[in-house]
Amino acid sequence: MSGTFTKAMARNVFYGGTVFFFLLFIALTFDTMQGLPKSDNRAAITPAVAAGKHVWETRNCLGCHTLLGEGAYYAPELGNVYKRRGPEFIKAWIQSMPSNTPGRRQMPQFNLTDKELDDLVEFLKYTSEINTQNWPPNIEG
Amino acid sequence: MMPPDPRPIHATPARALGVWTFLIAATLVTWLVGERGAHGPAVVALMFGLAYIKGSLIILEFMALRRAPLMWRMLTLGWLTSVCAAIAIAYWKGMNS
Amino acid sequence: MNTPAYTLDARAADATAPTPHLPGDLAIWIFILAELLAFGVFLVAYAFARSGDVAGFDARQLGLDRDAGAINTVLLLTSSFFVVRATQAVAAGACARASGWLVGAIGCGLGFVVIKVFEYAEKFGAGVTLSSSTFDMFYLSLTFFHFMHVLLGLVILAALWLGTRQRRYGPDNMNGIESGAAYWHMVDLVWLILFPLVYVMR
Amino acid sequence: MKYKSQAVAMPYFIAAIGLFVGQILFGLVLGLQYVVGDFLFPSIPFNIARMVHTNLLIVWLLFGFMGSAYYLVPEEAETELYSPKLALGLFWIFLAAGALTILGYLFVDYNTLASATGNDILATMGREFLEQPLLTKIGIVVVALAFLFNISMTMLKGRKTVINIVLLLGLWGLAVFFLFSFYNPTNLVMDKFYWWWVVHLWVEGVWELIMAALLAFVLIKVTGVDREVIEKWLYVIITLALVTGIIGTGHHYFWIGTPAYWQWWGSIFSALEPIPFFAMTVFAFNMVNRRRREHPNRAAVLWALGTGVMAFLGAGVWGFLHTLAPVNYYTHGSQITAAHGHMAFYGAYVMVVITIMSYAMPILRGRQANSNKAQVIEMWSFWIMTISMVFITLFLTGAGILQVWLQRVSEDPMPFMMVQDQIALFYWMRLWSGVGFAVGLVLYVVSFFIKGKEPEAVAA
Repeated sequence: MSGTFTKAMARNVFYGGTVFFFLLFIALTFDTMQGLPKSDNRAAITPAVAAGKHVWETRNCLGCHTLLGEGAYYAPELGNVYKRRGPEFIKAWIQSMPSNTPGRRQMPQFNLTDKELDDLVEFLKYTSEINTQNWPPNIEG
Repeated sequence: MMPPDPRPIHATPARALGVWTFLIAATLVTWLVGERGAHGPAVVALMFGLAYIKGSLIILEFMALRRAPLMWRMLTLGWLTSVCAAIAIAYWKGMNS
Repeated sequence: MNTPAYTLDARAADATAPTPHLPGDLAIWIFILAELLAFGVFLVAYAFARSGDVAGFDARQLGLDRDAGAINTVLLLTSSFFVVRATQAVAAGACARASGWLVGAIGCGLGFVVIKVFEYAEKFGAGVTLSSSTFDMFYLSLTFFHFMHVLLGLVILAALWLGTRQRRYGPDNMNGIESGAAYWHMVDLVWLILFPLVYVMR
Repeated sequence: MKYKSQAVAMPYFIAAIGLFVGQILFGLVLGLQYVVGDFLFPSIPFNIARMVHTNLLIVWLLFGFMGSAYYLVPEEAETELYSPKLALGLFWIFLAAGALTILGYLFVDYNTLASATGNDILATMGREFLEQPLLTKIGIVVVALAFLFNISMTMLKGRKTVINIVLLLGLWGLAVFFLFSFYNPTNLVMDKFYWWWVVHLWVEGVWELIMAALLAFVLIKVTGVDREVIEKWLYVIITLALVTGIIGTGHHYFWIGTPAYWQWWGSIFSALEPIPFFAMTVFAFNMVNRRRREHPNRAAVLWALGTGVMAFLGAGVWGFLHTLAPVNYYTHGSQITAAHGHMAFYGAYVMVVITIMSYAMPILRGRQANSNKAQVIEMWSFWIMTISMVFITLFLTGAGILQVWLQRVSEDPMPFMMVQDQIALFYWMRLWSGVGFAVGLVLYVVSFFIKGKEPEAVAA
């Protein structure tokens, strides 16, 4: 091919292009941070929600479930479980685990206290009210 | 004898000036369309016809791809053609819905 | 034979039939193609999003300032023209003249930036954001993405200007200025589609 | 081996392969748990096994990257490693930390592990791929910084080739973006938003720099093509990767509480993400076709070409499959994601690390290439692992399509677990493909123990 192709230009384009698109990404991030209060349901964050998130994390729930579609795909989506099942069902479910049905997928017994259960439910309630652009498509998650 | 000059030929100053004059005139037409709030398929066809010609001039004359290998003219003019065509299809779709 | 190293006469060049040659560096051209592709997809996405809500888009479009848009088109075209003249000057071995043309080009580019900043200030004041409507999302995204390219283009033009001041380019060293010029023309090319599409088409 | 200190790469490679074997074992456990739900319960519940599976992957790839850097940077810089002792010390620290972490996962209740390791002071655990205890995370940062210091000093005192610069940029980026793993706000949306700054900007950002640099290095070595040519294309490819990949992060911001415009930005830019992978494939084949010599290590060439193809398929094609927002609306968080994740990680990162190990290990063991017999075994392992991975991906894709259909698209959506029963057949086939992969991996390990005469180099 007739034409010029220099390493110096390729390098300049790499650095220029990378810095350019990273700055663009920062700009979009900045806008997102400005807009988040409208969609992320932060008004609903209470100490109980914070404690609930801690329970969620320290039991590694994401190792089986998805939350807003992220996590493992072994067990149901929980971002909308509050709306699907309601608080009492969730607590009863967690307490009754494992089912010990032979051959079925098993959820461990985490021995959560009543307060921990309440906090976790509060966290799931807060999560279910985040504006996720109508995801998931239906209540089954 | 010297080998033929491998460099592309940028348009002459006079030619570049001619191209610029046309580009500005075409822009004024587009602006007038907007000013009068003109709309409809004929107006849009005229406007994008002009945009297509303007784009081609930028590519061939200003970017000086007139004498570049065919592949590069195909890539750039192909881009212009597909974008304008897609816009036309979308406009047509919008009219019929 | 006493042919000048670099001729500006198209007909003379036809006679000697120069080998086809891509002006500028392959690296910048690949980058330009990638940018054109991204813009192309974005512009077409706008067109099809509009076709789903013509009335909504047309209503929001009325709020745009077409005069400023047209002036900006003229500024970019003129700036591109100046860059062509600068390239020609370098090809003729006149670096000093080239830097003059580049100052003009940068001036026009800065004019674009100033007008755009006023336009944005007005829009932000009116509550236009990326989330206020689909049209606003596209209007801001497309023009801001383009705006950032103008800024990058200006940085490149400034580097070219510095290069001409230092007489780094010449008839035998066109790669830098041709590459930078091609990038600036790309910014112009995109605007030529963006302006009628977003500001005028209804 | 041109420089004595390159030898420090060897333990890193051995550890990487060992952990790789562990990763696949746990993969098999997981695959079985998908169909025999109570397998190993309650001693190793699914979430623990998965954590071990993914964390082992990350750790062994990091071992692979570090080993590659210790091998490659001195040779490129044409100087001995700044401090081989530091490199060896870090190896044992990292191995011990990694092993302790994995053992902690397996033998200590996760909640107990969390409170014992300072998670109550700074909560960072319990997030996908970032499950490591705080102490481990700090350890990773310390090891990474000391490692970066070591190789940066090596490069600074020697030749600064493009490959070295790009590799170091990638490795520094890896360390810098890992710092976001310490940021875990209660606000779930912010948590997820910056979580992707680690995960996405790693695998679709800075890791691509590492991958491209490693591939370019091996291509220079095995093809004899002019360094100048390869380095120019290296720049072009990583430019394309970052131009598309950085804004491409947006394809994770569709449904997690972020503004709607990400659906457009994310779709448009990530739709272009296959381009750099395609360019990399074309590049690899082009360079091998233009080779100026026949390198006796044919297995390494095979792995290099395979990396190009499989990265394009896994990251490029399977990524594109579900990256557009209207499609992702239905596929998000389904087995489609799992299909893409498996092939992309294998094709891009597993294979590039094996490529460089395949090239460097014989040299570290004092020969240009392994015996013909060993290479044939290694190439068999290439085909078995790669084809198995293709099948794993296809079966997961099948499972995903059915899952999406029954659970999300259908007029009368079925509950999650009921759908899982419906697609069990696909999980069984995925499990058998996984067994195939494990066989390939065993062959790969075996190939290291096959003796024989070193093949002669042939001029092309």
